[in-house]
Order: sequence, then C-alpha cells, then structure tokens
Amino acid sequence: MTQAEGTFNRLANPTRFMGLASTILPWLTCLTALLLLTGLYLAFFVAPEDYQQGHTVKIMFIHVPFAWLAMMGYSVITIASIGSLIWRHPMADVAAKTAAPIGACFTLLALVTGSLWGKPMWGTYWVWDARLTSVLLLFFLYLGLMALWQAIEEPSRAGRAAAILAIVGSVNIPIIKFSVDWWNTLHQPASVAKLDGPSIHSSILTPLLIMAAAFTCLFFVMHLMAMRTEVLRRRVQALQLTHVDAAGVTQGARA
Amino acid sequence: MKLALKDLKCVRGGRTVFEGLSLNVRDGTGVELTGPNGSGKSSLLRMLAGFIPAAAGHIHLEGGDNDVSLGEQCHYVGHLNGVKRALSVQENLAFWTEYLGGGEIESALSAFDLENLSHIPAGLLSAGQARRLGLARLALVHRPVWLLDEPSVSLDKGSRKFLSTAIASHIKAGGIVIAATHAPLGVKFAQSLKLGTGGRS
Amino acid sequence: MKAFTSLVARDLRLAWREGGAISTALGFYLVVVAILPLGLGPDLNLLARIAPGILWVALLLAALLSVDRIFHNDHEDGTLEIIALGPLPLELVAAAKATAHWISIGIPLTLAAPILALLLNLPANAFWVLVLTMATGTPAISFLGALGAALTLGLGRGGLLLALLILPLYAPVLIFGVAAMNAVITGPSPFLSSYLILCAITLATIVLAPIASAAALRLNLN
Amino acid sequence: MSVFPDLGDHAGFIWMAYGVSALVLAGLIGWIRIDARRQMTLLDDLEARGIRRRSSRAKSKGASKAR
Repeated sequence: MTQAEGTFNRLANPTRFMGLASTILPWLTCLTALLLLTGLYLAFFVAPEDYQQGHTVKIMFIHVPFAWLAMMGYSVITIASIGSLIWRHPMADVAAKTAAPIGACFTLLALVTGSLWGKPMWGTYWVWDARLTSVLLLFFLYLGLMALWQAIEEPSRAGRAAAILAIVGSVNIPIIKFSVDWWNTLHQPASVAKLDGPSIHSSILTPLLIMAAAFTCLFFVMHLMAMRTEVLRRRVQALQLTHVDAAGVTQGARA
Repeated sequence: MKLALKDLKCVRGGRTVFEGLSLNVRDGTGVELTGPNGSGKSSLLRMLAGFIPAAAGHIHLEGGDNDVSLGEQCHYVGHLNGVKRALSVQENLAFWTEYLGGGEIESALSAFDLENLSHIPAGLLSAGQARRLGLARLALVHRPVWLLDEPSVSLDKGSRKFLSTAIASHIKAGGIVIAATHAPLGVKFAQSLKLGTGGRS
Repeated sequence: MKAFTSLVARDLRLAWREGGAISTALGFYLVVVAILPLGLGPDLNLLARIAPGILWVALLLAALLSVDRIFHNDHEDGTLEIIALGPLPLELVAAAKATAHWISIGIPLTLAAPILALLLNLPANAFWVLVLTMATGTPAISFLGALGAALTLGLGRGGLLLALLILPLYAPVLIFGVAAMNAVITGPSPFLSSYLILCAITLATIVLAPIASAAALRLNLN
Repeated sequence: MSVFPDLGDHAGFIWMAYGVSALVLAGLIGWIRIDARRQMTLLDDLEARGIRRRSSRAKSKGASKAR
C-alpha cells in the first residue's frame, strides 16, 4: 500500500467517519435551519414581485435550488463512483449509494415545482421545455441507479455495477442535455418565457442564493445521516455473518 | 516453469475464505485440492484464472509467457461445460480452435472418445457426453496450466479413464494441473492441499 | 483479429440456428407499429407527420427485447468464462458480441422499417433517410444494449431493469435519428448537421461502451 | 391573513409548491431517521446477544452509544 493510499484509507475509515459525522452534523443542521429561515423570510416578506411573473417568482426560490441540487447530487455520485472504482473503498460506495435517493428526491421536487410554476405561467402543468425534459431524463438515470442497487444483493458487487452505470450516465448527461436542447429548438419556437430572465435583480438574487445555500446544506445533512445509517447497516450485516459462521462452527463440532 | 502462489488472501461477500496461502507448483506436477464445501477450492481456482482479484498476495508463473496474462495460459474447467447446444460437437470444438488458437480437432475427439458423436448437435448429448465435450477443450488447445474444478462430475467410470489419461499425459509432458476433487481422479498428484474452513475459526 | 471474427461468426451462426430472437424482434416491431394507428386514428396526414418518431421508438423497443440476451446464454452455460481466458480482451469480446447483435437484429429491423413505413404513409422522399439513419443509429443501440446486458447479467428481473437503465441513454440517438428524418421531410433545419451528430454519437458509443461493458463483465465473472 | 403575505392570484400554486417540497423533504428525513433507528436497534440487539466485531470488541459499548 502506498503512502497516499494509506492516508486516504485512514480518512475514509468508517469508524473515523462516524466520529466526524457526529461532530459535524449538529453544526450543519443549525446552519441549515438558520439559512432556511432567513431565506424563507427574505423570499416571502422582502423580495419584490417580478414585473413579468408576479408572485409566482416565489416558486423560483425553491425550484432553482432543487434543479441545482439534482445536478449536484449526480456529481456527488459520479465522484464517489470514480473513488469506488479506483480505490475500491467501501466508504465511496456508501457515499454513492446514499446520495442517489436524496438526489432523486430533489430531482423530483425540481420537476414538481417546475410544473406548478408552469401552470400559471404557461397555462399548462407540463411543457416539453428543454430544461424540464433534461431534468426528467436525469430523474430516470437516478431511478436506474437506485433500481440497480436494489437488484444486486451483494453490496460490493452492487456498488461496482452502480459505479459503472453512474459514470456512463455522467458521460451521457452533457450529450443528453445537448440533444434535448437541439430537439427543443427544432420543435418549439422560443416564444415561451424562459424560467429565468437574463436580468435578475439583487433583491431576488440574494434570497435565491441563500435558499440555494440552505438546501445545499440540507442535502449534506441528509447525506451524512444516510451515510451513517448505511455504515451501521453494513456493520449489522457483518455481525450477522459472523453469527452465522459461529453457528456453523458449533454445529459442525457437534456433528 | 513454476507456478508460485504467495500469501494469497480471498474475501468473498465480506467473509475471509482463506488467507496466507502459499504454494509452489513445479512443471510436470499436479496439486490435488481437497476440503469441505465452502473452503475456497473453487475460489482459489477462479483466483488463479484471474476472475477473482486476490485481496492480498501474489500469483506468478515463473518461466511462463510474460506477454500474456496468467489466465490466458490456463485452461479453466468449472461446473459448467461451456457447450453450445445449437452447435454440433465438431462445430463446438472448431470454434474453440479458432478462438483460442490452434489444435487438432480429431485428436481431441479421440482423446475423449467423441469421434462417433462429432456431427450430433450438442443439445442431444447426455450429461456425461456433454461433460466430455467440455473437457475435450483440454486436449484441443495447449495451455501449460490446467485448473480443474470437480472435473469428474457426471462422468461414468469409463469416461473417467479418459480424463485421468489426459491429466496424466499433460503432467508427463511438463504441464501443471491443479484439480479440486471430492472423488479421486485416478492420477497420482505430487502434492495435496487441504483447505480448511479458513476465517471460520 | 481472428478471435474477434470467429466470435462474431459463432454468434451469428447461433442467432441463425436458434432463430427466435430475430423473428420475435421483427414481429414485435410490426405489432407496435400496427397498433399505434389504432390508438391515434387512421388520419394518414397525422400518421405521415409522426411516422419517423413512431418507427424509431418502436425500433428501440423491439431492439430492447433482444439485447438482454447478448451475454445471457454465454453466462449461463459457462462459455463466458472460457471466452474470458481467450486471447481477446473483454473490451473486444463485448464489442464482438454487440457487433453480432447489430448484424443479427439491428440490420433486419432497419430493413423492415421501410415496409412498415408504408403503413404509416411516410413521404416517399424520406425512405432513403429512414434506412440511412437507422443503419447509422442501430449500432449505438446494440452497443449501449450490450452495456445494459452486462450490468444486469445474472439478475432475476434483468429485462425490465435493463429497459430502465438503458432507455434514457437512448434518448440522444432517438432525437437525432428522428431530427435527421424530419429535416428531409419537413425542413427547414439541415439534414447533414443532425445526421453527422448521429454519426458522432454512434462512433463515440462504439468506442466507449465496450470499456464499460468489459468492467461490468469482470464484475460478473467475479 | 396578516401573517401570511398576499401572494395574488396564484397563491394556490405557490403554497402547493412549498407544501409539496416540505412534505417530500420531511418524508425523506423521516425515512432516513426511521432507517437509522432500525439499524441501531438491530445492532444493539446483536450486541445484547454477545455478537461483536473482533476489532471493536474492546470499545464496542462506546461506539454503539454514539448516535
């Protein structure tokens, strides 16, 4: 084992991670709550209504962060997957596995809030707008990853298979995005108002950024919690395995 | 030529199957692997073939071809025959000749007593005949190392003779054979390795 | 190279002998294309307008039916282990199997498409594009399908899972395949740009997908 | 309705968007917590039966309490 690998392993050691998570989590949770409250206050009581979109601009304060986290969640999975394939470290597997459902939830919320915004703006819940369509395809990639995790029983094998799929997906995301954009410009004259205007006033931008920061923190709070649970789950499985083995030995001795 | 295994460790599904396994096999000798189910006989053979990465330790074929992987210098015979039911016996062997490179189909057929069946679709063969067809690969393409996992399964007494003859002549010709068996194969092996229930102390 | 061609030749021979996959895929293709007008109504103008989309989507579904078999049989009867110990790296094994799938399924589906296009009243000037784009796009479908098949190898519900994993990845092929056809039928966008992007996607897939497939296969030999 | 800001004609959509988001996120957090609880009880149960990891046998009592 090389020096660098040793350091990496020590940092990513499950026991060490559990300690680190317990230290960070309370602080991060407080920070999340603080940011979220500030963001909500600014969004509802301070931010002016947009001259084009009226009060519905308030949906943007959650929709845009959700869309951002949908992308970020997949990036987290990709990075963890690369780590898992190269270093074969179980913590990278844990990180990739637990990020998937959280990212999928944010993706789903981005879709739902997008369509709730679409109804008053465009008069319909769903438009095949380039952005919504590519987020929808991203959602399918998440579903595929989660399904693959679920289908393969052995954690290390499931982790590697999901890592391969995640990396293939991340190579594909830009291509999918590009092709959906192309498809959209072909089929739709750009008459629909874009979700984000080019000029965002600072009174809208500030709450947006704060909300984005709040939800990003929330993502990591949930991710750390889920990772901790996953580590516990693996411990339980390992213990059950040793239990089975111990039982096998005593039975063998009796026989 | 010498196959050297040093401090091998095998982990399957979170369990340590065996560790600290060292073994040297000289050319012209064979090793018999014994041990109860789950003791890692199959895992060791699959590890040698390169299917399972070793959790620790090294495997090296001294005096082998350094340009190709160890797996490419091995014949691996597992529980499955690798026989295509839709192809005839002859066609099955013809594909392996082409794909694995070289070999005389006729001599492989006679080595495992399949001459009369060569134009029969493999799907019609009995279990023992299909097994012999799977084993005929050994005689078809020359590879220095043979990894055999329960090779005599579903072979009747008469057929076993063909197998033991093939193994004996391979050893005599300076090959290496590592075979996991429950039943004796009728060949004298230079070494015998008994795998315990490692990791289950 | 000899190993590569012998593997492709063997797969083609097996596909020919066993026969089921090709006829099932062709039959499914026909049924899907034939049943859609029952849902959409017999308006030939409407059908002509959406024919490229219908033909492509049905082709994807028909191809999906057969891709999960790409490695399945070899895995089940132990051939894959022997193939893995051959002179061909697993990347090229995956490429060979995908190539065989393309020749045995992709090409027949491509050739069947113009006949089905008659049912949908596809404009006459679009027939050659139909065949051209499908001939260009189907290799990508086979190679991505092989990747999905390698990932879901040995799993119980492999087929359904495969569809979920692979269909989103097919979106670019579908989009540019249909876009190239529509460019000829309705314009005004240029045919060449869509078609060249389709070519690029296929080429990139042929190069990259076998690498991922080989990684997944190694996992399954494990 | 003085506490709630006036959101104009589309108030329903805005509240719905925020409501659904709150619901989904709360559900996700709840699920993560329930899952954590379950693993904790399983682990405690196993330890109560005297099954411990060899590596953590000495300090397992402390580790299992760290929630």
